[in-house]
Amino acid sequence: MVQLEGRPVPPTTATPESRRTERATRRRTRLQRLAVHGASLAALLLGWWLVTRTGLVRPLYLPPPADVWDAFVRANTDHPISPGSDRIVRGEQNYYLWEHLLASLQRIAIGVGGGVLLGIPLGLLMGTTWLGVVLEPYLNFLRSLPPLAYIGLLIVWFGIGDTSKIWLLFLAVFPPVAMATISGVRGVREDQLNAVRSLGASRRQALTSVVLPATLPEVLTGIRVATGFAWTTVVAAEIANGIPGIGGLAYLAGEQLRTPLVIASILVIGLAAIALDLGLKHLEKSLVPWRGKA
Amino acid sequence: MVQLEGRPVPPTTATPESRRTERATRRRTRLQRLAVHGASLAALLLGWWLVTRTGLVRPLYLPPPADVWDAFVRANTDHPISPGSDRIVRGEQNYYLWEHLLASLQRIAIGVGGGVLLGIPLGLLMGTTWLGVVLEPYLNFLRSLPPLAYIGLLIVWFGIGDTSKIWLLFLAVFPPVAMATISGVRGVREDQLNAVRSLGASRRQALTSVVLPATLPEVLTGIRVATGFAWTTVVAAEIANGIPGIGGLAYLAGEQLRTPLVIASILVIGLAAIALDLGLKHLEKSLVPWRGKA
Amino acid sequence: VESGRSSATNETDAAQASDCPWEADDSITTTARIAWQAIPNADVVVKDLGLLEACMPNAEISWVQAASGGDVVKYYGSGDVDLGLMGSSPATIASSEPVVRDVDLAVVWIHDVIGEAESLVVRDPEVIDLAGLEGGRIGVPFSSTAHYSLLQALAEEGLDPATDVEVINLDPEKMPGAWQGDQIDAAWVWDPVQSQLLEDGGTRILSSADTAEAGRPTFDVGTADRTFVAENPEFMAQWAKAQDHAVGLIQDDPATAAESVAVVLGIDPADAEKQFAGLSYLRAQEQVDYLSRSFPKDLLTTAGFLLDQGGIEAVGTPEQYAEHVDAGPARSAVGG
Amino acid sequence: MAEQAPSASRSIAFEGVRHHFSVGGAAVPALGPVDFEIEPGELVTIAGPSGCGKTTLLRLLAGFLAPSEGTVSVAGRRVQGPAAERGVVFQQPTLFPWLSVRRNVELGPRLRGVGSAARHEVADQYLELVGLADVADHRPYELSGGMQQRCQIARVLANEPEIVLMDEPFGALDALTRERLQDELLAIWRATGRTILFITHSVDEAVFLGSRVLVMSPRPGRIVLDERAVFADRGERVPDEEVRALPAYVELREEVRRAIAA
Amino acid sequence: MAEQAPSASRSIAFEGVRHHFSVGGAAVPALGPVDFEIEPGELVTIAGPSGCGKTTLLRLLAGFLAPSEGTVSVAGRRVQGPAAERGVVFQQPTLFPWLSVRRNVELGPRLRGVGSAARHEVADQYLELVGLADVADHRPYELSGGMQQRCQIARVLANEPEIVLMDEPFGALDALTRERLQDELLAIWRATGRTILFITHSVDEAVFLGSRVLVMSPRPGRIVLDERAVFADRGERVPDEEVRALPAYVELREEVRRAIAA
Ligand SMILES: Nc1ncnc2c1ncn2[C@@H]1O[C@H](COP(=O)(O)OP(=O)(O)OP(=O)(O)O)[C@@H](O)[C@H]1O
Ligand SMILES: Nc1ncnc2c1ncn2[C@@H]1O[C@H](COP(=O)(O)OP(=O)(O)OP(=O)(O)O)[C@@H](O)[C@H]1O
Ligand SMILES: [Mg+2]
Ligand SMILES: [Mg+2]
Repeated sequence: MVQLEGRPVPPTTATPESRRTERATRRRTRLQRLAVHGASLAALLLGWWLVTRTGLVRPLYLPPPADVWDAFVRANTDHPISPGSDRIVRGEQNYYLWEHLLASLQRIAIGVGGGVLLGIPLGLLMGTTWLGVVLEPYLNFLRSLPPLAYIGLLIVWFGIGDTSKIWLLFLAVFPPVAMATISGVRGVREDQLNAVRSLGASRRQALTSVVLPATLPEVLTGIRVATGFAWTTVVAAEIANGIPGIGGLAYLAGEQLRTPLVIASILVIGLAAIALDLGLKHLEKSLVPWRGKA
Repeated sequence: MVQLEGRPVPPTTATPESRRTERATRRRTRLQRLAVHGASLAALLLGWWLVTRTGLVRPLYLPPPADVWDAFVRANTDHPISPGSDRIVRGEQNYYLWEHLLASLQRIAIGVGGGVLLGIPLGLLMGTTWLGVVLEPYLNFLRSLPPLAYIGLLIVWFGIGDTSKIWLLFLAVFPPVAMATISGVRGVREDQLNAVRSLGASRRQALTSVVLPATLPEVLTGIRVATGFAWTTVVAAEIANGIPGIGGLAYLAGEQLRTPLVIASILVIGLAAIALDLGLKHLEKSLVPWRGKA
Repeated sequence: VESGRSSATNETDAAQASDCPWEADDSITTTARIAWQAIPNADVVVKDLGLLEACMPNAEISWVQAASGGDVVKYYGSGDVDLGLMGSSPATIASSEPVVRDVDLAVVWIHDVIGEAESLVVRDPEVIDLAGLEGGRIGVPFSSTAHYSLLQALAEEGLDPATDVEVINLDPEKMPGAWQGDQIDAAWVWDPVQSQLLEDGGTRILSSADTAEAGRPTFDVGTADRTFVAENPEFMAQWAKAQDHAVGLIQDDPATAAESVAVVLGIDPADAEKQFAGLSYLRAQEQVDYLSRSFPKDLLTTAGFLLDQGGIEAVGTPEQYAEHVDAGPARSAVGG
Repeated sequence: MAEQAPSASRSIAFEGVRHHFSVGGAAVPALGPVDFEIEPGELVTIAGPSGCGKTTLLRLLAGFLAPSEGTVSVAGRRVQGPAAERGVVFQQPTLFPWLSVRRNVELGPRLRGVGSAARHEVADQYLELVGLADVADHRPYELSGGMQQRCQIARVLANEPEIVLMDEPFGALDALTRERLQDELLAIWRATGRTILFITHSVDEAVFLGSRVLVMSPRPGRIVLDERAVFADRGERVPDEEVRALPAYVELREEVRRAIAA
Repeated sequence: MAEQAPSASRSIAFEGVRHHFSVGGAAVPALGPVDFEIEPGELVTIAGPSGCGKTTLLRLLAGFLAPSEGTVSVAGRRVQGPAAERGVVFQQPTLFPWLSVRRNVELGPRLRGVGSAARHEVADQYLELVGLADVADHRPYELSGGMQQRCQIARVLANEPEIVLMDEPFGALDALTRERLQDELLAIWRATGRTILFITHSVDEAVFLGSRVLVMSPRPGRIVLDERAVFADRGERVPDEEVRALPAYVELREEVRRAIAA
């Protein structure tokens, strides 16, 4: 958080006592933070419960928390097909919810990984060479294409297995990463480039030793945004033959008008995304300690 | 383009002759650029034509350019329902293609406009106050939600008209804009904030007179990414009752396996997106002349 | 750009389109919102010819396009439509727990009984029956009438969809690609994909006509909000009359009807006319018979299937399903 | 500029101030302990070896940093953060690239809601003072290093803060410009009675300008010399060369030099 | 550091060089016309009023800017861009915040593929020279202004360029540190025979360090004084104070001062 006002937090002091109090302060801050999150979450849950309780929204669209919880539990356990029936099925669509999640996570990991691995070098190249002039319209074209419109082609080329889904996620991820990289490159301070060139850096060395690190903050933001995109795309990717897969499950449940399961899947998607993003944010913090300072 | 090597372009000179040559140079550069684009486009079209001509890809998946052109022309004219029939229909689904495009553009304009208008202040607030701590998980949650999974809810709340579609586009746009703003805020140089605070700026003044302009480059990139994202969402938004609408048209055509029309729609979407992005890029250039310099 | 433009390209055409085949009723001032889907049946003919607008010049009618029956149920729930077309599966879901708590519909019309329009097409010419597909992979759009028919056929054959064959969820428009890439061995699907697969060397070994014969028919039905029906009997009568007229047109003058379908679906009239053959259409009298006798039972059997699929929580009583069928409007169109 | 009487309450106090920076988890002492007071209206110059903590001291007073130990107070109240009363000229020019030179200088008055005509006048006055009138419409990154420094000075002075904190403000200026600005600063100081804290690495400048000279020891910086100097207080009629030739001046300069070298 | 004989071919030539910046569409003349040559092994100091075009001249030679008119050449070849042969100490410290101080200094050798042990040794040597050995593991933004400037100097010297371009390198240093670094620079120059271009706003520094002193006019900068100075060439045995007391020294200093004031 940027400090607009008030005094900044005092930095580490040398004496052991003050260091101890500092650690205590940090722990207190963390606790406060947790309390704030807990309170806001509780408020939200209460609001949800009230809204459904008072009948403001019909359960077809927003079922009460209890129903969603039931759907969540059912989806994670072996359970009878209907109350009283002795036919026991496993989770939903023969997979537990966490297995669906895992399957999607795998796809996202590969898609995002590929997108980042291509997006950064491509962005660097496009930001620093004439390739940018040639490729920019195509990149813009690509990043505006609705996945629903071209998933058919992907299926023709890559089949209905995981490959086409991963490609779709990849195609969702790599343009924003490339864009962020290009934008970061344009923000690199000219004199930093001049400095490294005067030290004898070749084109490539200037790229890796200055442009890349200087661009890192924006690239990391780009990766975070792109990972968010990947999550939003996972349903589209898993509409066709997407079981196991949390997006496929959400889609099927939606088709069957089983709103509690849809909401449970969405919540799981959202929570997984939050966890993933926390990790990325952490990475950002440790990789770019100089932000705002130089 | 960042200059990694070679000598920079000479700046304006005072003498009228040299100014004239400079203008000539600039015109030449623009012509060169056009030539490059033209050449790459021609190469692409040729490749497309060859691929379809040699039968590498079936017309069902990738029809030859001529078919797509026919579909495009048909979609923009009054034409008989079938050769020889005397029933004349207007464009596709009773609207010309450009009308479909216009309808989608309207939705995108409102959705993106709203997303930007909310995303920037929210990002500023989240980047500078404790609100960020409270809201960040919800923002991350929101930006990971698959539109296909919640469009149902939007329809319930906002009806099946344009409102729910605009909301969907809005919800797609505003998280990346807010994210970019937050990231930009974290990159604001501390001393610039210190400087303005020492000049007597209030919290709010510091926000508008330093944080906002310093964040502008990243925000503008965020807007560009988000607008691209809005385009990818337009089909999902227009699946339900999306006529007129270029995304709705692409979807319906896909359902009927009318690939030439699908491709024509996609091309129109892509070209419109490129044009929009060019505009945004232009805006960026004129709004942030100091990038890379300070 | 305003939405909801009619098929007429200009004013004169509009005038031409607005001839009511019987005496128009200016007394009806109902506001009706109708959800339609791109399926070749009388509903789109009514829409294209503007029959409702012509016969009830003072009623306010708006057409809302939906991509699936599930969409239509949601539209009902949000109070956005009064009438709508859906498959028999969503109609059953809408009449069963838990969704029945949120919407209150009645099936008032059978737009079509699905026959060869939805059928099982297999790649391997050697395969001549379902048993031959054992160990193979069958694509079908889940939660659709085709899905229902496929699972019924499998059960009939004694094949367990969980172990003996692999049934995967696949949108029709993605099937040709999967088919060409050797990704599926068979697909239960409708047009235009069905024709495409047949063209690509597939053979039809089963169709919904067969499952219907075996007592598991599938339909596209017209539904209406029950309150709306109760409050607007005259409108419903005119509506049913228009539907009946369009059915007559399909049966007696398929070329004209096909043109309307072609306009709405954006396809070739010849293709549209071919598609009529895969569906059977019922005149008003047949509607009355069917709706009041066997249709509630069909809903019940469908419900049993949906329970297995997890689509509903419990199968309702026969009375409950009968309550959600209303032959009234059809009856008022008989002989009209 | 408005004449402001030195308010007796504006005295500055450092009490037992220490500051540590945390570098890679370890605490690096940078300043202190430091104890001193500055009376309103003093022009205090601070000198000391590079890296001794001069900037840190100034940033503590500006409110950019909170001391690890002790308190920094102005007018008896603890410094809680930056404020308009304490204007800061940064060691590295910190201008706003999205504003023209003129609008950078006008920023303080604008934030206070001064009307555009009055703002324009103030800006013109100070741009003239620092010799940037002809580049008023340039952007800061189109200025040379010395010009950026001067722009910063104009910006702070145009805001008329009661306390002016200057971190090597004339560091990048040629001798001539520097002398002119020294004279202008003294004139402003004499006319308005502002409190000025002036960091410099030039011993001569410290002695010539200061009404009081502080010298700091190498890191962690402590005050090792604290002397009144009378040369700044002289009337304007005494020419600079004569001042520099005074035996007392030469002696103080030597004393300061020795203190730094120690 | 490796002893490199001055190569006769490394002479620098400015021929009819002018430079204009474009500000808001209008062309602002910043430099020229400028014509001069620098022989290999010279230590040229450049002085001139703030904003006169010193930095512009240096950036043209560094290859960061292309002249609007005329040519800048080194060893007979037009300067086409930055190169390792021309090391640059920037007026505003330009360090890489993602590298530690040590790794900033090691960067040049690392880019040339020097092994890590050798790199380490070179870095140690130059960090010691500029007095930053104890903050080698800090990040640049954790240094004071003067320390950043010294780090930059170490980085350039560690790369052993044949031509060293320095833009007010000692501007933010206290007198003591400055004098020490002046001596070190002279020692390095004498030992290696590098060509050095040294911008300073201190007349004394210009005269004391330069084997040749250039003075530039106000914007657009032209060369108004070009004098050989012998004081840098003196043996190391002559103490600095004595040099400064030489009549020839005092005279040149006055001459330079007058040229700047003109
Ligand atoms: N942000 C920081 N993080 C860690 N250490 C710091 C930081 N800022 C300064 N220091 C350390 O604190 C010490 C004092 O720094 P300061 O900037 O106050 O010096 P200074 O007296 O202003 O020097 P100079 O004359 O070179 O500007 C330095 O040794 C420096 O290494
Ligand atoms: N990027 C730029 N755009 C426009 N004008 C510029 C730019 N850089 C410098 N100038 C102008 O060119 C002139 C010379 O600038 P330069 O930086 O060379 O001066 P300098 O002699 O180094 O001054 P100083 O001693 O203050 O650093 C200045 O008047 C400045 O206004
Ligand atoms: Mg300092
Ligand atoms: Mg300069």
